Amino acid sequence: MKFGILINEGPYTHQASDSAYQFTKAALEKGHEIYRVFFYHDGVNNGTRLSVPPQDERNIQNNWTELAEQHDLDLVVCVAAAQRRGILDESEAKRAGKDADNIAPGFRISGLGQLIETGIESDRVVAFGD
Amino acid sequence: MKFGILINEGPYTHQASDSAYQFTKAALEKGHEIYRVFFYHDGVNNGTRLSVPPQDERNIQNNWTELAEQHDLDLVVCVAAAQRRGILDESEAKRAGKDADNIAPGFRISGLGQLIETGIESDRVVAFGD
Amino acid sequence: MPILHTVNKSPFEKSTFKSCLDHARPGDAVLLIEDGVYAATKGTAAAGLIAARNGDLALYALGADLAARGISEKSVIEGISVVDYGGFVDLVAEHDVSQAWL
Amino acid sequence: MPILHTVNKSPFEKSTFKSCLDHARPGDAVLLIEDGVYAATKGTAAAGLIAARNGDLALYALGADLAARGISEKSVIEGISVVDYGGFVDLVAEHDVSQAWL
Amino acid sequence: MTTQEELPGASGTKRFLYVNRRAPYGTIYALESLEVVLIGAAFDQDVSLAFFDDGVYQIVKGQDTKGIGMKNFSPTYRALGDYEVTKLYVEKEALEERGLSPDDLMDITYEDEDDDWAEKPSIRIVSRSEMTEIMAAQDVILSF
Amino acid sequence: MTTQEELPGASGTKRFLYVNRRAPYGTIYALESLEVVLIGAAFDQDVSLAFFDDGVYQIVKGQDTKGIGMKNFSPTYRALGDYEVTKLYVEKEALEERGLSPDDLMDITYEDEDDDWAEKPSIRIVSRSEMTEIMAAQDVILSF
Repeated sequence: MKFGILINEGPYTHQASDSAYQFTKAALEKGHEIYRVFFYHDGVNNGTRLSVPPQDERNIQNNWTELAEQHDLDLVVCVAAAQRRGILDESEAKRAGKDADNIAPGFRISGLGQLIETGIESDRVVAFGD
Repeated sequence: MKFGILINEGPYTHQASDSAYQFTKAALEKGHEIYRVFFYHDGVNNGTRLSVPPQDERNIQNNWTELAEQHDLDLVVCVAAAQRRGILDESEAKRAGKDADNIAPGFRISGLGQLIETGIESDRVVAFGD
Repeated sequence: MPILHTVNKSPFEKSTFKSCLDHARPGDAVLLIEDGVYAATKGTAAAGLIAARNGDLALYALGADLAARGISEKSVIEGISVVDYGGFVDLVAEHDVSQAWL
Repeated sequence: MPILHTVNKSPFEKSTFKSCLDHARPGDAVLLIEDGVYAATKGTAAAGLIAARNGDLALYALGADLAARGISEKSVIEGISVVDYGGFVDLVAEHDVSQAWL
Repeated sequence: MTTQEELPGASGTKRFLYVNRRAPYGTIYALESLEVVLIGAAFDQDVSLAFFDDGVYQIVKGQDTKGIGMKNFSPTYRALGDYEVTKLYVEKEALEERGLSPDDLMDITYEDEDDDWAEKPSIRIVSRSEMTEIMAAQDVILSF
Repeated sequence: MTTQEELPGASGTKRFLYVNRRAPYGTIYALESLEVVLIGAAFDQDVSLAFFDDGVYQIVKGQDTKGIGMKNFSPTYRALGDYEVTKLYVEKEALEERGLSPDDLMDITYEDEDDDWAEKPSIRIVSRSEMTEIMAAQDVILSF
């Protein structure tokens, strides 16, 4: 079955991203397909590569980046939500005249249409948030 | 009177930072002193300079940066909370081996002791959050 | 020492308003801000909570947050004073301690 | 079409659990995750909410979230099935639509 | 359960329900949910909006945000008809619990192309049990 | 109101109360609040912790977070005595509403230097009205 995953909160502050990660891993283990993981609202903050969590804590961004690499996942960060909150890739940074970007490997920035598409193309959409 | 301000949520997602900003402006207009504005939990996300809000919305980070400039405010971002969430200044970025930093002008990163100090040195502490 | 309590969540969404009232001492002040101002409106399922403490607590609501949410002053429960951000500052100054019910 | 409802907040903190039960149809499933699992424990002030729908709804709680919060399986209300993340995945697959009560 | 309920909407589209349960301004969920609805309108799906719990506050009349320094996005709900988003289900019980009546809500209308572009109300007041049935008839539910 | 209540704590220190009203793990507030307490302990102020509402869940026995991939930080509460944080007020009504008894809480103790380092319980079960009085006697209340 094809699952779409929606993550609405940032890392560490809410359990949402952790729960979504455990769910996604379990779905993959059961042989399901993950159509897309879409990051919205504060969820876009999962996609920063500048996070430096304590050594004895999980690294949420790395977890997603590695899972994406292993399973060829499509991790999409909503561009409008990301701009509000300061998550940029190189081309967004250039367009906005910013001197740095912070998107993590394995994540890509795209439009809200990708969320609608996830709803259309997936058999199930599962949302995690506050 | 000396006020300490504590902001526990990031920009745009919760009204906390907006309310704190309006309160701080009103306190300054009434002749009070702001001992410090301390950003904790997701509040640290107020201190990114990479935010690009829509043209017709307020720019929360700019609001704080300008208010700090006009009134010589001490805007402190908690280092531990900031590292978890990917808010870094140049020296933190270097120490962590990161290739970029994102702290906004007028904000500085420091320890939680600065919050305790705010409690000790201020006549009142006012907190804004979720 | 009287405390200034601030509540910023709708009484229909979160239990902070109820918990605040359960823990406020007679003579304390409660200021409703942000989504907390919904607790100040007449005729709601939460109005009984206010009625039970209206008199032994000093009750306030932030005018800017009422206006943003389309709540006219005539919809505000009698006994609740509407203040602006300057009034919020004064309330903090007048009370020895502020407690935010987050 | 039966819906899988997920609730992730404590019934003492937020009204999402109550609203979910108020809007769930007989035959729907409710899965408690994260802080939502506190609603699955025996002897609480919220246990009546469960009791009223235990039988016409299929009730589940995520085992990993129970364990994290120190809730032993014998503290879980009878009629609530404990599932792991794989069971969560199965529930999503078995129901046509999932609704997260955020 | 009718066959109609089991199949996707007409001509292969899906039924999308956007559930609005949170108040505006205190958090951004209402605004960013509306942004999803506007973008989603371009995809030619069968779209409905549900307002209950504190979500009914989103469409209350007379919002004026000057004092809080935030943008008043409530006029955007009135533009939904232009995007062919015409089904806004509002729960009666949610209004009542908040001391509100349908008269406290904004006039949100659309022009019905099947009825000589007559202007019709988009808001449909429904009972809680009707709301439950509406949710049960969807293919995708997005709740922010 | 006694004179003691009106003055700052002994020797010019302030009375700090950390209010814990939220459950652990679902959000980070409990953990990051504890980090403030640990740092604050170095400042030689008069420190108390209050646990009520869902905050009582923070100090429940037997937490095991392996399955959710998060760090179990509950042992840190047991170390608070080493930081001379020895007053943990827990509300009786909050426990009862959650079907909990004091036996469900971790053993959190400290060694009393004024009593030949005798090991004493840090947890003090108080009624809701006592909790209200405890809050009224503080100089700074931080609630996360």
